[in-house]
Amino acid sequence: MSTGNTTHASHVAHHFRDSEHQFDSAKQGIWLFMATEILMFGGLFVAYIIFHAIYPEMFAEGASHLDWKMGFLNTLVLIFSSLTMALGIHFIQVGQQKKAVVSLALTILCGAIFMVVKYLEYTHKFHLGLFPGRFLNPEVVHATHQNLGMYFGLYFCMTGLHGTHVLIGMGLITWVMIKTIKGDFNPEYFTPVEGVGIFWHIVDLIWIFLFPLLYLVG
Amino acid sequence: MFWTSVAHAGNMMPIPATDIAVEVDNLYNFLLISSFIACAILIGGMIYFVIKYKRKSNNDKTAYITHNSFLEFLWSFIPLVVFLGVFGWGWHVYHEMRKMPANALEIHVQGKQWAWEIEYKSGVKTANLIVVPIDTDVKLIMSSIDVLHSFFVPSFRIKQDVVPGRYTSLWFRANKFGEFHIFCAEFCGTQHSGMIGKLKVVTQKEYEEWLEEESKVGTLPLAKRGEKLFQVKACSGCHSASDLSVKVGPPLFQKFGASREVADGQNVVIDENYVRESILNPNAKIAKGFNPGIMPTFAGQLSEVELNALLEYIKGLK
Amino acid sequence: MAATTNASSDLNYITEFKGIKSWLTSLDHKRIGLLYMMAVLTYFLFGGIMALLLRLELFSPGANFLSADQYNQVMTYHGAVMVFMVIIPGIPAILGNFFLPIHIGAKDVAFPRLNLASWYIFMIGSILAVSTLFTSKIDTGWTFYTPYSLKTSTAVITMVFAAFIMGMSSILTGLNFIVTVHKLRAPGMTMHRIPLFVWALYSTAILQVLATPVLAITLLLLIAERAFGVGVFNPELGGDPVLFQHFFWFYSHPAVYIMILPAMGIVSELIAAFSRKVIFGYTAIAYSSIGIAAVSFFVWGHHMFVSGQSEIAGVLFSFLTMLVGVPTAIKMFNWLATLYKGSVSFQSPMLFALGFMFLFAIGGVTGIILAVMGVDVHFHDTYFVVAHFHYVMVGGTLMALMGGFYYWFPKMFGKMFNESLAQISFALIFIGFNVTFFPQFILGSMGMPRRYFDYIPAYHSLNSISTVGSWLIASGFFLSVYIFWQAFCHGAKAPANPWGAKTLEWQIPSPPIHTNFEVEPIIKAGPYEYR
Amino acid sequence: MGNHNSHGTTHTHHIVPFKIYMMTAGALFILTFATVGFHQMHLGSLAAPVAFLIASVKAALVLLYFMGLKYDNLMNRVIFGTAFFFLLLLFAICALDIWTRISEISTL
Repeated sequence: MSTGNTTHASHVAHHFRDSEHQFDSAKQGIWLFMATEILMFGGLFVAYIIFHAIYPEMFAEGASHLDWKMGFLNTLVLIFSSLTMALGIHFIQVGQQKKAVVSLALTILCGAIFMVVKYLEYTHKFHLGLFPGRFLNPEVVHATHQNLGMYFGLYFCMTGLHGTHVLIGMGLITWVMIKTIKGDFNPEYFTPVEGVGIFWHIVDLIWIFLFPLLYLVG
Repeated sequence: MFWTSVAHAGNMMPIPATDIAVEVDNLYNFLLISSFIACAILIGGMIYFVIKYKRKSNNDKTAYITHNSFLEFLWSFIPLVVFLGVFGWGWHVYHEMRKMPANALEIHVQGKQWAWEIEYKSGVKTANLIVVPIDTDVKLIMSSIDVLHSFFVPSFRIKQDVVPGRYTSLWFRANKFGEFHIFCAEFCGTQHSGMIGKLKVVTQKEYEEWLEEESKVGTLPLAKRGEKLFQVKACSGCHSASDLSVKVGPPLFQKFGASREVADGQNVVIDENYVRESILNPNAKIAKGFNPGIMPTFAGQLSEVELNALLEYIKGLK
Repeated sequence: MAATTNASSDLNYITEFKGIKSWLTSLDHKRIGLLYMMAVLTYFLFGGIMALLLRLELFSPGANFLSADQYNQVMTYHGAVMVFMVIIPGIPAILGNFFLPIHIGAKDVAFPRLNLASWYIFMIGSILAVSTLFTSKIDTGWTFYTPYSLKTSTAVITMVFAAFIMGMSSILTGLNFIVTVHKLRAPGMTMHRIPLFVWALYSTAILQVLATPVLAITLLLLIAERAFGVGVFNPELGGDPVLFQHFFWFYSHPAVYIMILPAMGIVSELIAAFSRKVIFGYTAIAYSSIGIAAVSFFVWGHHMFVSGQSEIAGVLFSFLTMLVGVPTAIKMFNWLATLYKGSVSFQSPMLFALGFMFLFAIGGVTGIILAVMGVDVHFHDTYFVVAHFHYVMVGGTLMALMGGFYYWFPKMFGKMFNESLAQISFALIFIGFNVTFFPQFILGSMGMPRRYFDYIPAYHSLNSISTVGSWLIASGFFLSVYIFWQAFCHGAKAPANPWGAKTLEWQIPSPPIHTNFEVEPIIKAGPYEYR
Repeated sequence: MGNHNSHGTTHTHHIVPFKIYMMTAGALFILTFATVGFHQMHLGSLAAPVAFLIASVKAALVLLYFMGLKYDNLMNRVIFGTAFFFLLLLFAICALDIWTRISEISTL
């Protein structure tokens, strides 16, 4: 069909004028999607802040059960992964495919490290009996506040949803990495990498706020 | 005024029984008349135009009018003024409803699935029945033990959600004698539509006599007290005591001493201990054909004496 | 371009590819629109049957043929199916998908694959929702208010998750439309030359993208609440059920405009086309769509005047609600002014548009009545509210959807339908609608609360009238189904422009070719240049 | 066509220099350490504002450089800004209700 058109490169769909037009459109779509991500996570932040204001002592008790060192380590890991992600796009843009693949692989590795740390944190919490909501027995954990389960409910919701995004992000990066290895991208066409990159950065961005909110401000 | 009397006849609201209800009606009548005028302009104008400018032939020439700033300003500005006017008026009425009077007669109302439990300061308890003296400020302090309910008295034009975990309140000053409906207006489950109560407005003297009468419950024979409790705790909402009809739960009429099949297929005799268990731990042995989890537990809500009274009452259902 | 190879043949988007697979994997926005149509019409039938059952049960007081629990389930399915599976996807996903790209002179939406994915996501969500019928059903009402939704033993988690999935589909459709409108307009198609239907869909899309994520997180929190008892919405752990209502209505009020804005867009098209007259106040109508969309985010608390929210919050919401009334009034007056000195034809699509104006006028003024705080206290959660939103959602959205179907049927399928039967169908729906829902205003005034399985004898006669009306509506819709079916099978071939309308879709053959336009159109004037 | 003029088709992809990425990352690392440093100082009531101020600066860096919003077109910036605006709206009105509700209830 549209492949007959000489001005259309193979990656440009028939309803776009040219590569640039398609790239701009895709990018706008990605930004719109990011807006929905912000609003979705935002709902959790709103709930957290409101209940933090209502039960400050209970939240302080909850935060004291968290180990900020773990959160700190994960923050560093995610920031580093954001850098490698950005570099991955950069290297594709300048046509250095091998370096791009290495960067993307490093990004996935960082995501994995993040998830391992998260796993250790979660299992430790479970071990101590710090379950979400009604599964947290205040007597077992010697809680001063009977509704401590709410703090951990929010904690697991927020980090859980974030962790899900990290996993999805890792999957997407794996996909673009494979495509990069196959040589599907070039300085003219790298829209999927750009999109996945923006998604990965938003995951980082949300963690940047989650870290002080959950671990530090008690 | 002619128009307001027409509107009064046409507003279809129950006869107002408080001063605030009259205020609400006045505002609503104004809204009805202005709505009628607005609809007359919009719908009437539409009908007039479509008839007048009906297509005569396929080659009709139509006017080329793209806009008219003055008209557009008018039909934005005039509605805005009207809207803001009724907003202010509505706020005023709402504020009157929310402004709690000092020194009111306070009555506690507790919503539960599916009855209103009422408790007076003197300790008198009723279910689905509020008796108040006329021309007296009454304040209801309301809470819920399970889900959201909404306390609604159409004749008073008042409504307030009853929210578990906190108190909400409502006040009124009835100026007409009579019995008025109390509805639950927030969906609360199976018997939502059966959560209907009565609000009786009586003279101060009748009110005092009624309170006196009700406070004598403690000296009644056990079975009589049980009957009263059966109403107050709203058991009667789900269990029939006068015949074998099935409501939400199984009937209790003529059941004492009989045997019954329970959910796991076993047969149990309905004796004193089964009745007691079914009140305090209702999910232990559910009668066959009924769902678990519907009946709330009454553990902690009934004293031993009250349990005895209920038991005596159920024993005597013949 | 591909189009040139088709120029001589009579291939169109229906005939160009064959077989079920070519439909299920099609990236063509027109075909995806039809896929949505199949699904939505099925769910409409389902929701409609639920409505008939409800009305039948309410014919007289007491239990007639449903138990109280069954009634609550039927009521919930009617609401949830009609809202999430019929009215929200209805106009944007069917007619929007089909005509938005054509209206702006594009070959497709910006992201065709995403468009198809949206349909699949919608199907997964909606089938999951219907599947609860075969498990423990659901009885919370479509609003899922806590704490009832936490206590009931029905399949809340499945249903809520299904709504979450459908929300995702809605977001993706909205996102697609926004980018399409921004980026794919044909040369010369400035934002002030796009048809008003596109403006309406564009405003709707903004709402879908910005409001739905908050619903998503609300539903996820509700799931977590039920599964783990997080406590945010559960008073037993110190949570706040009223906060759930805030979160819920932050989406669900804009969602009301997701439902009605596209309908207003269709009506703008129909009024202009059947008056053969330039629309009065194009800019006012266009920007009032955006205005409604923006202000609609600020008014959600008018659903909560008696919920226990603070008086200050209530006052703020009531005030802002009044502001949203103004752009709505502007639209009504502009349509009226468009009729003035026009050449009005009474063909069936126009009848539906006029029916819309009639019913929406009543729905609109009763909306203002409900926004007045002191009066709303009495009307809140009574049948007055039920009547009001049916006047807006059915009298508004469904009337416009039917009008749109009749208007565009010749374009979509290339066949003409039986005009006189269509007019009878309109009459049945219109009259039946008023017979059904007008008595409900009176019932509400008398104080009958909504979601009531049983009622006091005083409400009997009006309820019976209402039930009879529901049969009239149903017969009108069934007649329409017959008309479409008959037209589809035996209809006469439709010309390219049977109504003499000016927008782009009528300048191409019926049905359109796969790529919509043989050569990219170049736009030199507005969409309603009837001179 | 509107598109031609507003979002010109002439620009090519802006390539952010390698150095800028490294500097951004460096700044982010330093700010993360700063967050923890301030946390150790136990600033009391100032702790939260300081932590969130730093977090906002970090978020801004990620947005502007990593996500390239600094080099992007106006529309994409508006889209992203809108999300924050409506989030603020949700928060502001919910908080307003709960806060004023408490003060109204105390008069109950």
